[in-house]
Amino acid sequence: QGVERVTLQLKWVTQAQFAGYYVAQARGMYRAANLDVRINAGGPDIAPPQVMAGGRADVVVEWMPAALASRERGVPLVNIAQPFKQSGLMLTCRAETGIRTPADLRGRTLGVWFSGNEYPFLAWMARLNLPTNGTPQGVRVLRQGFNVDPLLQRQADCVSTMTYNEYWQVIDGGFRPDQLTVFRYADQGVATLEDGLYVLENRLSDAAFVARMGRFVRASMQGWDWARQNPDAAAAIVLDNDASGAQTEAHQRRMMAEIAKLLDTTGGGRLDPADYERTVQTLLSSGGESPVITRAPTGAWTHAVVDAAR
Amino acid sequence: MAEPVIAARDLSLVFATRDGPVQALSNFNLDIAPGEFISLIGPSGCGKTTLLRVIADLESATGGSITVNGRTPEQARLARDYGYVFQAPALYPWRTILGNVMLPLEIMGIPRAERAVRAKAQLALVNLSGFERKFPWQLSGGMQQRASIARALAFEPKLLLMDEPFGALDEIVRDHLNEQLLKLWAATRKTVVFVTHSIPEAVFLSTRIVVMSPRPGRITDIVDCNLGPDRPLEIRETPEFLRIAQRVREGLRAGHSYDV
Amino acid sequence: MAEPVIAARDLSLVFATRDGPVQALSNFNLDIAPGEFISLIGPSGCGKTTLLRVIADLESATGGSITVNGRTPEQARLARDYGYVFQAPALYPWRTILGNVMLPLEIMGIPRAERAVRAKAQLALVNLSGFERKFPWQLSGGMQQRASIARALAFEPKLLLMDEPFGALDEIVRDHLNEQLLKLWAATRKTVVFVTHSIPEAVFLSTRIVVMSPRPGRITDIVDCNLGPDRPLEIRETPEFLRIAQRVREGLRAGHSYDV
Amino acid sequence: MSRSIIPVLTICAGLVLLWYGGAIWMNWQVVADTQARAGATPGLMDMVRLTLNHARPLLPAPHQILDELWRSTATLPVTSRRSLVHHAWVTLSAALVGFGMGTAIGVLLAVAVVHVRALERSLMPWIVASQAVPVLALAPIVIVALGAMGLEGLLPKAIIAAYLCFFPIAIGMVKGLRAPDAMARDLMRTWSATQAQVFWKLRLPASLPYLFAGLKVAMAAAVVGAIVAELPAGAQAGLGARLLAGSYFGQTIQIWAALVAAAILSATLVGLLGAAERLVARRMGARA
Amino acid sequence: MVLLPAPSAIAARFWLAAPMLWGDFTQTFLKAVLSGYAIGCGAGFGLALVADRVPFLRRGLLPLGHLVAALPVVGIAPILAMWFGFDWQSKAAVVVAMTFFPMLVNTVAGLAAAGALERDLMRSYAASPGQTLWLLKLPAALPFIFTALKVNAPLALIGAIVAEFFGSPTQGMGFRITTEAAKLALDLVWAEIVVAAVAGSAFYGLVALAERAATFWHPSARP
Ligand SMILES: Nc1ncnc2c1ncn2[C@@H]1O[C@H](COP(=O)(O)OP(=O)(O)OP(=O)(O)O)[C@@H](O)[C@H]1O
Ligand SMILES: Nc1ncnc2c1ncn2[C@@H]1O[C@H](COP(=O)(O)OP(=O)(O)OP(=O)(O)O)[C@@H](O)[C@H]1O
Ligand SMILES: Cc1ncc(C[n+]2csc(CCO)c2C)c(N)n1
Ligand SMILES: [Mg+2]
Ligand SMILES: [Mg+2]
Repeated sequence: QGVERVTLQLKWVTQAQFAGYYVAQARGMYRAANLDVRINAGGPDIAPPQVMAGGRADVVVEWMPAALASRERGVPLVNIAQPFKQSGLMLTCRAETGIRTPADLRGRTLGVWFSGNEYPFLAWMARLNLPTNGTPQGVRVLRQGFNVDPLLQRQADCVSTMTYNEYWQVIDGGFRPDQLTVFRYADQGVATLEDGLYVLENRLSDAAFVARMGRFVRASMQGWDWARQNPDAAAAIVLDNDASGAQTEAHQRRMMAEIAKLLDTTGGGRLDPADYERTVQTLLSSGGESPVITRAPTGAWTHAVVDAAR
Repeated sequence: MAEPVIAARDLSLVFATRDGPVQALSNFNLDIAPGEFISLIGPSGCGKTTLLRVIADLESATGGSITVNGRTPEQARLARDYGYVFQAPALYPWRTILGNVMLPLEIMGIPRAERAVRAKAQLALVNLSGFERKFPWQLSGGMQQRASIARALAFEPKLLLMDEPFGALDEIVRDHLNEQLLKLWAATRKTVVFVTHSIPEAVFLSTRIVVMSPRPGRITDIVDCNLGPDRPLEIRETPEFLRIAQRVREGLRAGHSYDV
Repeated sequence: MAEPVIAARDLSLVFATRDGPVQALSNFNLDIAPGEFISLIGPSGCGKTTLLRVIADLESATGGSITVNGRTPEQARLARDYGYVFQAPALYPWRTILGNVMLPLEIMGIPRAERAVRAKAQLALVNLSGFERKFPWQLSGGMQQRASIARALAFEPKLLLMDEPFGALDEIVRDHLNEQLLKLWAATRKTVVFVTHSIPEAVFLSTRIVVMSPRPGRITDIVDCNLGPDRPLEIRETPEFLRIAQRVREGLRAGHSYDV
Repeated sequence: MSRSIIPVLTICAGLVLLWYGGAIWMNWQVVADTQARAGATPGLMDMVRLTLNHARPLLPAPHQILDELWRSTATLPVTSRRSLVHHAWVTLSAALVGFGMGTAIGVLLAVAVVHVRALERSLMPWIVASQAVPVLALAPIVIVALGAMGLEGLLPKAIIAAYLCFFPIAIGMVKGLRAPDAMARDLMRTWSATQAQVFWKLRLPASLPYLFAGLKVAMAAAVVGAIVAELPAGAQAGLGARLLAGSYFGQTIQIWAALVAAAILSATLVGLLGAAERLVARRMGARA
Repeated sequence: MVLLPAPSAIAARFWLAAPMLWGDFTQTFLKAVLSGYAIGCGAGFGLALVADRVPFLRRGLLPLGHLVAALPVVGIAPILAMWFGFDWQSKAAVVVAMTFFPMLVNTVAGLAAAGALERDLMRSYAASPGQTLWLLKLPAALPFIFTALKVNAPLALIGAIVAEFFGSPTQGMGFRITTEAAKLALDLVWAEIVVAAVAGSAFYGLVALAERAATFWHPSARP
């Protein structure tokens, strides 16, 4: 039987955040599943839903808020698997600014990622009753670029970080952990699901496609499992795949170690509907001028693929 | 009489400028027969260049009519009926002297080998042999003007329009070129319309001299000048010659708006 | 004798061109006393313009020495000792005729009101009143040249360098301007170095005529021309005048490289 | 060319000095903060040393950039993905293809506009509006759209580069093709030269100074275009990918090294154009 | 297709989002583009004047100017954001960097464009360098300078928009285009693009009008 092709679009550049997929490819798990997987790295201006709309990928890695938002806007993405159980998103502040609790955020300048990643933040601020439109009673929002420079250069009081990446850049930038105040979104009750696998809804009516995705998800989860158990080797595989030649080994090992804490490889990637509901509730509460989603979505996830993977 | 080469009827031309119209030509009537050598003479700004430009279809008359070889000026231009020597040399700075003289030949599709031969012959005629490979800015003003004459002659047009071609030349060269031009004219029976400021030159070369006056540009006198085909330089001392020159001078003076 | 305005000793100038050097001036010796009117005459390409340019410090001699008013040409230029009429009008296209004539006055810091008055007077002198507000391209060739003469006269320099200023003008205007120039010269005792191709013009205007020959450019003859300060146009018929003219013509002919 | 060596070196030396001064000044605060947080109180010389060797400086010192450049070019095989030479080549190829296409388009547009008067009014506004469309910001969509049309790899990048560089060429060329004065054009008219002849023998030669000025600007624009287009193409390889990766990880030194490499790359290309211009000018009898 | 919404959808969005579009326009165009354009063109022009005066500088600076021009926006934008902060000042700085070089090159070429005889005339008047500049070189350079002003007009807009990509306040045309494009709100993206195209064209048109008035004497202005 012929090998089938799958194109996977990542959410960000090649790094240990996506180690499972690179491992599955490098260690032959996809090949064993009769798949020829092409992994396209992402980047700051690659929006996976857009790539999907352009018909350039079969499956994408995306955060759930962005996926639900694009669903409302006419690109009906459906979650088929959720390897990441925990959210790694945090807001990291310089302790010297005196910020200790979320209430201290009033009047501060905060760095936030946009392009679909701002929704958890907006939900959190809505819950805190902090306007984000620049009024003095609220917070001043900066559209944060790709790094933590605004914090290091004291242009911002807090910046968005991921547990596995930017946080360590702040540390590398000369801060000791005790000089930082960190708010994990998970701890603030506004955690939303990150890094899930999504496909276009209409393709799920094709049984062959569902079967192919089933094999893909299973092989990917095997990759994640291996990566979790062999973090240093997984980091090395990621490095092999970094075409920009800019990543460092130390950083990727550290990232892999942190990623492992967010994973759940036990359920074969099966999405926990409770996590989904929490995410939707968080988003519906975000409010504001341009809400992420205006009503609870339907059909935004399926277990069909994970079930097919059994 | 054969059909005129140029027939102008009530020709007039008005330039519209920011501060009002300028009447450059007004009710201009002139027939030029084949083989004639017509000189235009008149004060600066009287419309000589403008007239040549109308003939050459570089400017359109705003009134009256004109034909060139029985056709409209445009048809004549497209048929390459004439060669034009401008008042300024207008050489292309990126071409050598030889390249400039060969340019019209190139445009008219003369084979490459012949081009160089013909261009060199014309340069020799205006005494510029040896300067073929120089660029225009390396030549003196008079030399540039001579190069532009060679350029106009190179493709041997039947009608020659020349706007003060010898203005920048010294008397000796000028005499020499006058003789050459006369010889050429006698041999080829070209029709020549020639602008000059020199009365002796006009008398020496022409079959008829058109004296013009300015604002508006019009004809004040047409002086016949039948000194015969054979005109040695010495003819300029004869009473007949001086008489014609005197008449031209008077016409010219009459046309001047200010007292001299 | 008073200190010469211009003193050239063994002056020579060689242009280096891609195909070898061109000797434009060679062993040129000349003293010009204050108030003299010197004409340079000679075949095209003999170095007349080059000489004027060396005097004006627009070109540097490659040999010999030259002083202007006892100083180097550069010092003289910086002291604004001379006015220069170029062979081509070189008017600035973005300025009106009046604006062009006022340009040197502006540069020399003449008050605004006076500028216009002086410029208009000069334009009247060259018979261009009424064209003040036109742009250069709206004027005929001869009119442009006259504007450039007005421009050079406007700031009343003590030394005038004129390169064929009247080349593009008809005989009547030329006679008129010759007389004006002579009057100006007699009244102000300017020193004039004047390039012309017209032998009668040279004889009519000058105190001395320098006849030059080309390749290399050098002096073949210097003809004294003391017709006195008062020169009506009719002087051109006198035997004395014709004698001088004949001598210049011979010098010119001798300098020509080819037979005429 | 050789005449400019001494001036260039002199000014470079001045700039490098300024740069070191600037590096000390700009990095001072960050270093001071870090030291203060660490509870250290370094002396003046130590501070200077630290500011000039900071791993994440606001402005890296020249020697840090040179060191990074040296490590990423000379010490690696050019085929290595960590070699800047490899990345420069990726960018260069897209830039050159784009430059070629952009030049062709720019010149053709200019020729059309100059020859067909009606186009002046109808086409020019669109050309202008096309440049006001921020393609760079749209690059992701453009790349996706082109990909949907089956264009992949070098070509989409080259198209974006071409889009950026045709404009300066078209604008300069329109001016240049119109530069010949009335008399030069009249001369052609008297010979009843065809439009093609007027173009080849008058307008084109007269426009060359304008064309070269446009080409130089366009060359730089093409490199920028190629680099920008690398980002949404997945930032897999090329100087743009290096810039981005550097930026993403806050590796200021790596950004600067990639920047310097990009600058050297296009300066070299612009320099080559300048040499070509001088060669052409010489053949066209320019004064020395 | 999602990527190309219907014009009617764009128009509707235009209407609804007008205040937001105006805010973005103010942030990007009125603040960043105009100030950056003025400073960038001014600096390129000024340096060209200096370079024209000091041949040593011209020979030394021009090759380096080429180096600066070659710096890609995407490279300098993050650095300038680092230096000048996130607000419009850093975008203006990017615009400065982008518009500087076209102006420098064109002005240097333009200042050299005056004819030999025209220069000689100034020399014969012993005109001061300032006078030669003001009365001859600048007028003769105007056609070139306007070429640069025209090329720079849309360039400045692009520069500012792209710079917003590397960090910005939550306002601005570039901010809006990228964030909304990622959210697939393409009607808003296209509305913003229409604003950019119209603003850029109008900017260019104004410069072109000024050019017509200032260089009426140039052969290219006459038919
Ligand atoms: N810039 C230059 N480079 C090279 N050769 C030159 C240059 N300028 C002039 N020449 C040469 O120097 C010689 C003298 O030129 P010049 O212009 O002085 O002649 P001229 O006497 O003024 O002639 P005309 O009466 O035709 O104006 C000529 O042979 C000319 O070719
Ligand atoms: N393009 C133009 N626009 C406006 N007026 C013009 C234009 N060309 C010429 N004129 C005017 O038309 C009149 C005639 O000019 P023309 O060039 O025909 O004179 P000309 O007889 O050749 O003079 P010259 O002997 O000085 O060359 C002049 O008054 C001039 O100012
Ligand atoms: C323009 C842009 N900015 C930030 C993110 C946020 N983001 C999502 S995953 C990821 C990797 C974490 O190391 C980051 C930074 C984005 N996607 N696009
Ligand atoms: Mg005329
Ligand atoms: Mg001369």
